[in-house]
Amino acid sequence: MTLTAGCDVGSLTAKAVIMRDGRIIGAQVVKSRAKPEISAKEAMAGALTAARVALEDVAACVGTGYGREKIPFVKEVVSEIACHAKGAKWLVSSARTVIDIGGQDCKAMRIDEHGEVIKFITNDKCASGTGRFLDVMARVLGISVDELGRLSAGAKQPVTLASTCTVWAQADVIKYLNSGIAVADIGAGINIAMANRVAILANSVKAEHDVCMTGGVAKNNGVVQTLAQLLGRRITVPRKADPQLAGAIGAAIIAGQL
Amino acid sequence: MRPELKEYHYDWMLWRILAPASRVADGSAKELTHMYRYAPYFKGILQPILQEGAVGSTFLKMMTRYMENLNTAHRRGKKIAITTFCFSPAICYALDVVPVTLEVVTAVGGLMWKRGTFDYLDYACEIGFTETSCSSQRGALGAYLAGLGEEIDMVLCDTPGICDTNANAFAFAAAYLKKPFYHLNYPQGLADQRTEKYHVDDYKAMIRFMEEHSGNRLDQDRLREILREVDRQDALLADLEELHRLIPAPLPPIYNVFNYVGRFLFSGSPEYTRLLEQMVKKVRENVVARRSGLNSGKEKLRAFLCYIDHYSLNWNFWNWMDTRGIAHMGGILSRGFRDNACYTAELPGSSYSLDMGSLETMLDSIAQMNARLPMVRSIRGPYDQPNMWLEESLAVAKMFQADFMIYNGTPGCRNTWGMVKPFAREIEKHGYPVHIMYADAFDDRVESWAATQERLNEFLQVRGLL
Amino acid sequence: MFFVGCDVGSLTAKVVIMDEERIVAWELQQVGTSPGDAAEAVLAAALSKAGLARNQIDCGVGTGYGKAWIPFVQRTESEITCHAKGVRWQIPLARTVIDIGGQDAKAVRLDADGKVVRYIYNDKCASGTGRFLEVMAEAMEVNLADMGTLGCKSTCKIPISNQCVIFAETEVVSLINEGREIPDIINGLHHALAGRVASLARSIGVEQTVVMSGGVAKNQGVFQALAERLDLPMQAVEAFDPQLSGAVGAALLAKNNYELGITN
Amino acid sequence: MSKAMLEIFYDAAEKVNSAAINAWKAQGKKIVGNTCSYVPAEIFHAAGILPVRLRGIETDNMAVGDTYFGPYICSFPKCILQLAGEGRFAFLDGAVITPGCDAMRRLDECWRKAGEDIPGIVPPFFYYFDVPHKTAPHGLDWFKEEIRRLIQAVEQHFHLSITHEALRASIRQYNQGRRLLKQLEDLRATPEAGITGADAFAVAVAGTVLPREEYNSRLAELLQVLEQNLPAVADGKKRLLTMGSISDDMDLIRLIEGHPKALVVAENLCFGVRYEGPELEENGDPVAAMAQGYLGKSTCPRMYGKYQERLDILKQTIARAKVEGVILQNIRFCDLHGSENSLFQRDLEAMGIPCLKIEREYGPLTEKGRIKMRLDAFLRQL
Ligand SMILES: Nc1ncnc2c1ncn2[C@@H]1O[C@H](COP(=O)(O)OP(=O)(O)O)[C@@H](O)[C@H]1O
Ligand SMILES: Nc1ncnc2c1ncn2[C@@H]1O[C@H](COP(=O)(O)OP(=O)(O)O)[C@@H](O)[C@H]1O
Ligand code: SF4
Ligand code: SF4
Ligand code: SF4
Repeated sequence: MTLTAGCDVGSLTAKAVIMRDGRIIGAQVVKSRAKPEISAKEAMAGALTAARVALEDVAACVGTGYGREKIPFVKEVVSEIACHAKGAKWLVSSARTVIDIGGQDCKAMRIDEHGEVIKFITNDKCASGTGRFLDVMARVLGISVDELGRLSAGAKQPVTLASTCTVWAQADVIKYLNSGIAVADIGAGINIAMANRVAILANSVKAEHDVCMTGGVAKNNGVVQTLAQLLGRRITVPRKADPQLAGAIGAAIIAGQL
Repeated sequence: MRPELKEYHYDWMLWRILAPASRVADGSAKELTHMYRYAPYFKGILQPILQEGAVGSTFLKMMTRYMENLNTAHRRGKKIAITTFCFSPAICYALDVVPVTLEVVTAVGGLMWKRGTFDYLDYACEIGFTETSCSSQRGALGAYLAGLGEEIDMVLCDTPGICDTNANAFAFAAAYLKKPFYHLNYPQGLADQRTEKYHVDDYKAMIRFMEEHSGNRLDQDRLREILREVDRQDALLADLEELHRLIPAPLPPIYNVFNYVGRFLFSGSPEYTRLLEQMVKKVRENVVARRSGLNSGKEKLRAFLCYIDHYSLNWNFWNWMDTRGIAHMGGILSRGFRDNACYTAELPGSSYSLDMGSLETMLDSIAQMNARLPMVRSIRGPYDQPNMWLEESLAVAKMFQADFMIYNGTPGCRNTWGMVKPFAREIEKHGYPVHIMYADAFDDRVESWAATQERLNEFLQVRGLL
Repeated sequence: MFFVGCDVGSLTAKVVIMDEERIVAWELQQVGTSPGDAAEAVLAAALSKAGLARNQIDCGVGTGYGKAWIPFVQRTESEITCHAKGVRWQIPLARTVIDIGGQDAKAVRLDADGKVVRYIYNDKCASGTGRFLEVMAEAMEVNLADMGTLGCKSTCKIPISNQCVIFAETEVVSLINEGREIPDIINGLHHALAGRVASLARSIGVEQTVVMSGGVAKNQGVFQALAERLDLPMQAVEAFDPQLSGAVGAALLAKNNYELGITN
Repeated sequence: MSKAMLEIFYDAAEKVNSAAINAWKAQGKKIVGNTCSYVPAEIFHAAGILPVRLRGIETDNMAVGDTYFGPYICSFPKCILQLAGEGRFAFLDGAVITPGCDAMRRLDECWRKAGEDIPGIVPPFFYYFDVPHKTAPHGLDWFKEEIRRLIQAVEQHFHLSITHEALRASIRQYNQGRRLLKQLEDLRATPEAGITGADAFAVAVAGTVLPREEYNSRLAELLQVLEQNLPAVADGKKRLLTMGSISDDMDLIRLIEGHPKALVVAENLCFGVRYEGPELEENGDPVAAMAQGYLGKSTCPRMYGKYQERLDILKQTIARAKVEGVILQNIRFCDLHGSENSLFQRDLEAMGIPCLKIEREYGPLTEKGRIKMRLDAFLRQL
């Protein structure tokens, strides 16, 4: 009956998960603040409340994400690549390839049957293959990231976007918008540009077998579908829990193995 | 790469589109409509080509022949070499090796499909070839690296010492595909004796390499025959260039594409001579009628492209020029520095001549020809040295009475991006407004055409050109 | 006689109403998703400030990203021309104009008569623009308008080298996490931005007098850092908000046009 | 081994104006900088001139570098130009530029152009030294001639003469250093490793700056201490090798070794072992010896078509130093190393040696968090 916790402080959101016997009993996603310790505390407080337990009851907590060094209550910190792999494995047990797209980076990894990473790659060029890209674009379109994901379905003639710089792509979007092109076509173009960048990464680790997608962008159906087309593989989006929680879940699982 | 694309060979697809296109050139209107339906995106470029009448039809047939040659090479027992532009393929024809000039083949793909060569560009990155490399090789190379083309038997390039990213593409391909590799190397000199000896030594070693890997021997008579053809082509090119100086310029902008493709795929082959003859004929007609080569009919400005002379994503760039009454005065890359070319008079010591006397003189000439292809010379060394980028751009621009210059390249081009800022500054001092395009001539995902066009328009407006 | 200049940028829409001699009213607002609406809104506000009716405007010129959607102008002009014109109106000796707006940075060189001789935009990426500062302000949870003063408090500048705006943000976040002082980080950002813009200006040659315009000109920290990087004194537009330079230039061009007979 | 022993190496490796450079100048002697490991240091040594490899460290902005170079260019030559433009290379009496790669080759004209705008930043002896991309006989001949010309140019400019005798003596001096560094490499290959990667790299980089005699004697002392009592630095850590684009960056190695399980036991960098290269022939024609020795080393991807040779060298190093993982780094826009790194990754991973590829900017180390994240995951993988 041990309780373990994972806390993933990302660039955009902080996530905390409480697990008991391999089940999630509480979770929380909050927006990241300028100070990671505050984000971590907020997320953890929310998760604890949801689980109706106290921090003292938690046997071990593992931290991950960009802010991991600053989380006050963790026993150990682990790289988010390892955590996402473990989390994805728990979410989709057959997963052998994991694509995680978060706020400011995108990772593709191949994992073994224990959820250990065999090969991975992350984008290190520019933000244009990351969740930030979508956030910026959604803002320009005046819609939420949720809606952006749904736009692809209604598109007739998706536009082509300059995709090497987020800020320049933004200029393109404004131009299209102003010239009266349907929002759905622009939205689909955005999702395609994003999927294109991600496909390069996924293909470089040679996406294999069951591909699973985690991180906030997994909730964007337009990106997921386009990516699936580009890769020529079905992509499973976890249903067992919010895919954005994958890192925190992995951390909680690793906490249980300490 | 999208899985469905893996079902098709790159060069086979090009062939399958070019073949019917070249047939409809002489066909009925109905056939043409049908063809457009079959290749909707190709229409954008096919239309302007067909509009050129006999020239366009010859061009399409020539391209089809090339693709047929390539696609059937192995069946006919021939070897295939990938090569680079700014390398004269005449030597390949002399040795009966089929050349695949990556940059040209990339450009053709870019013009033909809606997504250009994007998938192949990306594929190259997927297997670890750097994304920052020059897209002109990366496009078609992606296909060959993916095994989606005829198998390559050898790799030849002539860019070490000129352009790293280009040479690197070929070295990478050779190592990746485990194929024999030869490179011509250009040290810092241009035309002094020591340099010329180096070029000839290197060239001869390349011929030995080609002989070894093709199983063919260089036949002196065949070489002479091919060089005679080259000689005819050079004379025709010199004519065209001379005529192009007239105001209004009588050459249609698209001739620039015909030439680019011709020189780097067909140098020394009779088809290209025929094409050039037809081009000269048409241009002379224009001269007699005092007609501008522009579709819009009225020449307002003359642009010189101080680098790559084509933007090969659909027809937009040419169209943009045409509709604004801008005559395309060619680029530095369309020059060959043969002794009869008009601009060489302005540039002492820049030219070479063809001497078909003996094998020795032929090899000398052909090595010199190769060492004078524009990228191999103009852009090789410091731009401010004699007979290099600055001087030659100025001389050619003056000769053709250009009003302004445009730099068009690819972000992959370390070679020119390393010096284009001081270069532009210097050119401006000589009174030519210069516009530096940040776009990629082979990949509009770097900068969309809409954005590129807006910048071009702004340039014309702000600099008071229109 | 009244003339209107309207500059619809990536971020803000600006309108300036002038009579033959001076600015009679101006307005600046955020651009939402519709540049046309934004233009209408600023015009309406400025008209009411000036107590004028719409039909009293004799001629208008539009500029900026959204220029094509401004309903009430007869002509549009490039921002380069407008900024140069606007700046020269106040500082006739200006030979170099450096404009940093929301989406791009440009350097413009003028001849003695105010004609544009050369110009250059920021290349490759948005890292040398106002957007860079906005993103950073958001990440640090400070007010954009306070950045200038905050940065000037610092004497130490932390090098921020990332090219990509979004990645530079990560860098800033990790600097905060390391416990570095906010003013020092801001100072570092100002210098990073200034360094990038300085190299733009220098690559087309900088001539005195150098004037800064655009929204970022209001940021004292960037202004000083730029002067330092260029190693030259710089002048600020004072007669009007520097963010309005483009609109002022457009209004002046409208007047020219009117005189040339291009009217409503 | 005491910290004090390493101090001189660190000082030389981490400062543009190092104590050694200042001391040399104080004696009124000349210094000539070079930009690539293909420039024979012996020539300058024989002339009584201190050859130093130019660095781009300590920059905090690129206002000068970006003025002349375009946007899509490696940050290393930009940083060098930046320092030059800021007058930080005032100690140079000369500089030798090579066509190491296109970006480096352009440093020649960009530096000259910057000199037109900012007076006094181009050293009086400013020389372009051509290095062919071929080791074939005609390439070697060309290079020999280039060496002869360089010697002549130095003699003329500095009014001195460089005898073959002096060259041979310099070759011996440099060879001694090469042997000593090799010894250090051998120590690092032992199970104890004996020295951290950062310390060893400081020693290697210092070799590109310190006067040779001093370097040799300090290095000999260091080796003696180490050999007497080899510290067990390795201590259960994972043994790593770093290689790829230009790197003289101690911070990167420190960042790697900041991980409790990581130790860098070997490198293949052109500020490290690649700079030193193989020993030169000590007898006979010194020009031929230098040509053969410098051009013959094909450990840089600028020598096209020699990937297999480089792979073989790498495999030997990996086997000797018992390397468990390889960190392949490249500077953005360095296509040569960037794409060759991918070939290495393919071939090494096929042999069961995991690789981590990193792309970064030269200059102050940034994105530490991003690199650390990947490093953590990589080490877990080992
Ligand atoms: N409901 C949603 N629909 C589509 N996309 C979403 C949704 N929620 C979040 N996202 C995307 O997820 C990204 C944040 O992902 P996350 O994994 O939380 O990043 P990080 O871990 O770096 O903070 C956002 O940039 C956004 O684009
Ligand atoms: N009060 C202020 N203080 C400092 N900087 C400001 C202020 N207001 C705006 N800015 C800066 O100006 C930029 C917008 O400039 P502007 O010239 O309006 O751009 P655009 O014309 O593209 O809309 C913002 O990105 C911001 O960085
Ligand atoms: S465009 Fe530039 S990079 Fe590409 S091959 Fe030519 S010189 Fe090289
Ligand atoms: S990497 Fe190669 S070319 Fe570049 S400096 Fe080193 S040795 Fe020279
Ligand atoms: S890192 Fe690469 S691109 Fe940069 S200077 Fe060295 S060899 Fe050239």
